[in-house]
Amino acid sequence: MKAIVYVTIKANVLDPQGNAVREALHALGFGEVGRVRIGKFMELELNTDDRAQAEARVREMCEKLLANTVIEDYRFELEG
Amino acid sequence: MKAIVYVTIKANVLDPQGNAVREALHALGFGEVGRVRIGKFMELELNTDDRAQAEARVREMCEKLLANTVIEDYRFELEG
Amino acid sequence: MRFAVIVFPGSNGDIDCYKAVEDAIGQPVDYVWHTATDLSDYDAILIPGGFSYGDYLRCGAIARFAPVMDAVRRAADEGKFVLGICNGFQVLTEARLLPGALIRNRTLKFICQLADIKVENNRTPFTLDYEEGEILRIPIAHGEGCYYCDEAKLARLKAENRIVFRYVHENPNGSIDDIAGICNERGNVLGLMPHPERAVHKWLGSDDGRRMFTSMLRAYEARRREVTV
Amino acid sequence: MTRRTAAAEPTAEQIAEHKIYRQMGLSDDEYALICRLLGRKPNYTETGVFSVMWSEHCAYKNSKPVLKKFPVSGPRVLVGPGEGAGVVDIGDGMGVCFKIESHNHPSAIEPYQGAATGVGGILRDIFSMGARPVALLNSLRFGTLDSPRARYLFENVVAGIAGYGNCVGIPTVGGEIMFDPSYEGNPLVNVMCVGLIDHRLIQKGRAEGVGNAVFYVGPATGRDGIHGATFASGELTAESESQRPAVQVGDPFMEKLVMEACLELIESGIVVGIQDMGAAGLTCSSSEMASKAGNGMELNLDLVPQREPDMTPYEMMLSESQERMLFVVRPEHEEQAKAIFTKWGVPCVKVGRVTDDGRLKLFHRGELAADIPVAALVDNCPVYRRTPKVPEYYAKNAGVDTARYPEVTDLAGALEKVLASPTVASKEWVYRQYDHTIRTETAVPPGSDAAVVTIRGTRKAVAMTLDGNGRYVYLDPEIGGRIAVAEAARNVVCSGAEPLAVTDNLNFGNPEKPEMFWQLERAAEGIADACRRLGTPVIGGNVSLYNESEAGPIHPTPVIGMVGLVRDVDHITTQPFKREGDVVILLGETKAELGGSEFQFVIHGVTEGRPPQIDLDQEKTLQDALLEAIRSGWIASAHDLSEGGLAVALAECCITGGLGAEVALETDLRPDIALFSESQSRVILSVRPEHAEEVLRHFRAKGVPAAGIGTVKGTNLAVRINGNLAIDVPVERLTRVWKDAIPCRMR
Ligand SMILES: Nc1ncnc2c1ncn2[C@@H]1O[C@H](COP(=O)(O)OP(=O)(O)O)[C@@H](O)[C@H]1O
Ligand SMILES: [Mg+2]
Repeated sequence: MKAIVYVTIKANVLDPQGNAVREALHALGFGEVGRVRIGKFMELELNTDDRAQAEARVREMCEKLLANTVIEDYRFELEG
Repeated sequence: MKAIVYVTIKANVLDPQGNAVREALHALGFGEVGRVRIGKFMELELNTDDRAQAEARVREMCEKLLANTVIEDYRFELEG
Repeated sequence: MRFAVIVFPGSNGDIDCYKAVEDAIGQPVDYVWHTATDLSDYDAILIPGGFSYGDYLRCGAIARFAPVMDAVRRAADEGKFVLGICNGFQVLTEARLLPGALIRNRTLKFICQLADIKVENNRTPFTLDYEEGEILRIPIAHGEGCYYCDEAKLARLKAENRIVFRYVHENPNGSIDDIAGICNERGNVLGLMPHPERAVHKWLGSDDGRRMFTSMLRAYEARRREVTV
Repeated sequence: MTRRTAAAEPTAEQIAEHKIYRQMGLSDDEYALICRLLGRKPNYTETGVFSVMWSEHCAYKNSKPVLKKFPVSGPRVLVGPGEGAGVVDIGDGMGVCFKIESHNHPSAIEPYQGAATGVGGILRDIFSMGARPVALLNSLRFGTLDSPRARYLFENVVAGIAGYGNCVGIPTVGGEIMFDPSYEGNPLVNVMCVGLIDHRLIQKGRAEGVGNAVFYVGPATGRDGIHGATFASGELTAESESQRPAVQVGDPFMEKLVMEACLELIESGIVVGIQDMGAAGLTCSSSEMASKAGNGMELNLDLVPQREPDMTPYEMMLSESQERMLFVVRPEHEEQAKAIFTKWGVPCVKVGRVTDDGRLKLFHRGELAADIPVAALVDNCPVYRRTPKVPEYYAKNAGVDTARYPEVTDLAGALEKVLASPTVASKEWVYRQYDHTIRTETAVPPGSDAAVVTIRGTRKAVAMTLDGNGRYVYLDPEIGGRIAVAEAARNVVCSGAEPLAVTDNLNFGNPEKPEMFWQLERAAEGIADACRRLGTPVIGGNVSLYNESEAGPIHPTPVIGMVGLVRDVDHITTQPFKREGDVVILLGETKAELGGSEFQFVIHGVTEGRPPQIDLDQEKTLQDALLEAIRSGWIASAHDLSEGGLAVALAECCITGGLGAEVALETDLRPDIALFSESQSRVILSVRPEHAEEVLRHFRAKGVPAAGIGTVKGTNLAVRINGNLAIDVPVERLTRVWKDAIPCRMR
């Protein structure tokens, strides 16, 4: 099975990267670009077939390591 | 409209970050985790309704700035 | 010989480059703002270290589009000396003035230390005053200095003797083939991760970087002699 | 929308009735006093503004009486406590400006950003004075590295400091780290910045000149860290986890631009007053600037750049968004000021003006959102004189005789154990992540006693260090306080500099508990004594109280930042042994003092007894004599003795010099005590053999105990005690033990 975890900075937290990219896109003439938010995604291969269990385990991984819930939100999908 | 751009490091380029995350997950007892790949994703708000045009523009943004095709692959989705 | 030190928002090695030109060879040097469009007054362009535009997204990715970069490209085409150090090297690869890319150090950590590097090619304008095979101690200070290029490019770099510096004793960042610095085909554009401008006095831990500046001056003077003869 | 958010706020009556002010950290008495000062009940915004201005962090309401003890003046002091940072004169119209700041609580919750924004904050303190930052240092405390939580905090705090400082381009040249279980639940992250300043450019954060324009500089204000100041003034509990948004994200790139633009503005000579927005953001900067000038200020909050829609006055005034500044210029200079910020791409907006009514008035969407006398905010916060009580543990420790521990006979083994203790082990794993070579002025990088940064165009240099051993302070706060200052000064002298002045960070527990207050008061007494005796006034500092977690309080940890002046770069001295054949000299006297030592902690697993004694007169004599010897050019290397005592100091001189030594000691002490005692006022020197007699004579003539104890020689560290070989280990082996200790634990 595969888990895809998306981690984004919380909506009300400053995202300096996103701001820098927006500015750069504007400077390059892509004026149509509004807000830009930058996040990470992680593809994890999992040696398990138990979907429910995988779900619980991945949630735990996110809480413990993959996201810092102080400033980040996460969501994930399971595939296969 | 919203564009979501996914940028991943090419398969043949060393990805130490993915390995580090796998090791850390193993150390925390998540032994079921196999390979880990890490990428970036970017959500761009676009002031446009023209899907075809947006598609072309986002491709151009990716080629020019958002991805470095020497080391990265990208793909994107349009929403809304 | 006139030097330009390019200043992007977020450059921070600019002052060190400026001081190194003064201290090592006493030649005139100016800071040139990223919005400048004309570098015709200058014989050598230094692209300093730092975190241009915060290095957000990728190192050097945003700086490569600064207005001054067109002028840098022209200078390179005209055969002027272009030296990119650390972030400057990253900018040059993003701008495709040099091949390959610089990615995160294998250790995923920023590394600041003296590195031993070997002079692989002493026939560039930047390395004339070094011996071939000589080992230099030059500081490194980077988080994303792992050089990468594909097999074909690497083969070409080797065949054309364009790997100018290699790490020896220890490869600090995981660079492919221990690469610390490379040049373009003509040899007038050099990019390297180590900081020669931070190694210009013994009391700084090493003065091995001085000769990069004396080399440039000597190459420039030799070239001028050729022109006038 | 406005109506909705405003309506969601409790009314003045509701605040009083439901005692909502308590949630903001105000006591009933304080609230009553506010009502009296205003002549009415404060509305929600006003209550918030008072709560942050009257927090410990901003008002020092518990620590003011204690801080009064410090000597703050001296012939070199140009700016003392009270401004963003202090400044001391170093001659030729130049000054050195420095300050320390803590970010303990944010770092406990989000270590990377907590530490990073700590660096950002202290940089702004320095450049808002008009000084160019030239160096950063940090002092860190964590639980022991066996704890995964401590490792996580350590890893990310270091990364955060590196991430921010490296990007701004200011070298991180030194610091100190200790690991002790008392910090497990509450790590300490203190950062210090040192800047150089032209006397003529020294800024005072004053809103002078009625009618002058008030400008806001930097990125837009978001809902970051609201109540950060009160948060930093409360104990860490499980509940603080739910206050999570109290942590801000830093943008070092923006900081670099703000710094360059502000320095350019200051150099242009048009600034009337400038101050950073640190704790309590816009509230603190506006009211302090107005108060210092005896003026008032009016702000139009609609003009404040906002990152999110519908921010309320309360949120804007309390936000701790980073990288922001406030400055005042005369109307005729507004355009010139704006142009400078435009050039650097930094937002800069006029948001208000200086008034003559002594009130802080905030306008929002056509309404007066707050109207408070500035003096009430800045001067009228009650000051508490807490009652001290001697803790029980203190009396109990008097009875502990540390000389009666079972004797350790495997001395080489003990040395290796102490060298491998993360507190003593090489910190290269840490400082390798810090850019310490940027700016090309770092003459002595991390790894010696004090760091030294040169001043271009002169023969001068500035030495700097951070020191503070919480174990000593825990065992005896007064002595521990003295030692912290004495050790810092000794480190500075060992590098060839004359100590100039001090900045201090008082990291303590909850002062409302009498035992904690006793620690604070006694330690301050000790610091004050030592500063007076060593001639190093306190020119600024910071207080961080309530450093407690569910596991209890931290060891009381005052951290002393000391800056010294190297008169001539030729005097710069470092710790490594330099050449074979040099004579090794030990200055000072070794007594049986294991209380609070690293040996006691590592080998016996306890921290008990009394800390080493210190005689400040003797210390001063030693430092003066040593500086004189260094300036005479006799000294090849100098290293002060601290954690791990003589054995560790010798090992460090060998390891960093890549040379061995043969040492012979004559002593009445038990060998393990002689080697690992942490007696104060001791230094190891190495000198050329032809200078040895002269050097010994010099010190003895000054009354400093001095003994030739050996020679730099070979590849082993070999120590004989009273003729018996006690230690004989290859330096290479010691090097490995010392260097690998932290990386191995962090793998
Ligand atoms: N957090 C840190 N950041 C940078 N350098 C550090 C840090 N901790 C320790 N160092 C450096 O390691 C060296 C040894 O530190 P320490 O053992 O505390 O020295 P001392 O006992 O002489 O004060 C010093 O040069 C110090 O600056
Ligand atoms: Mg020391």
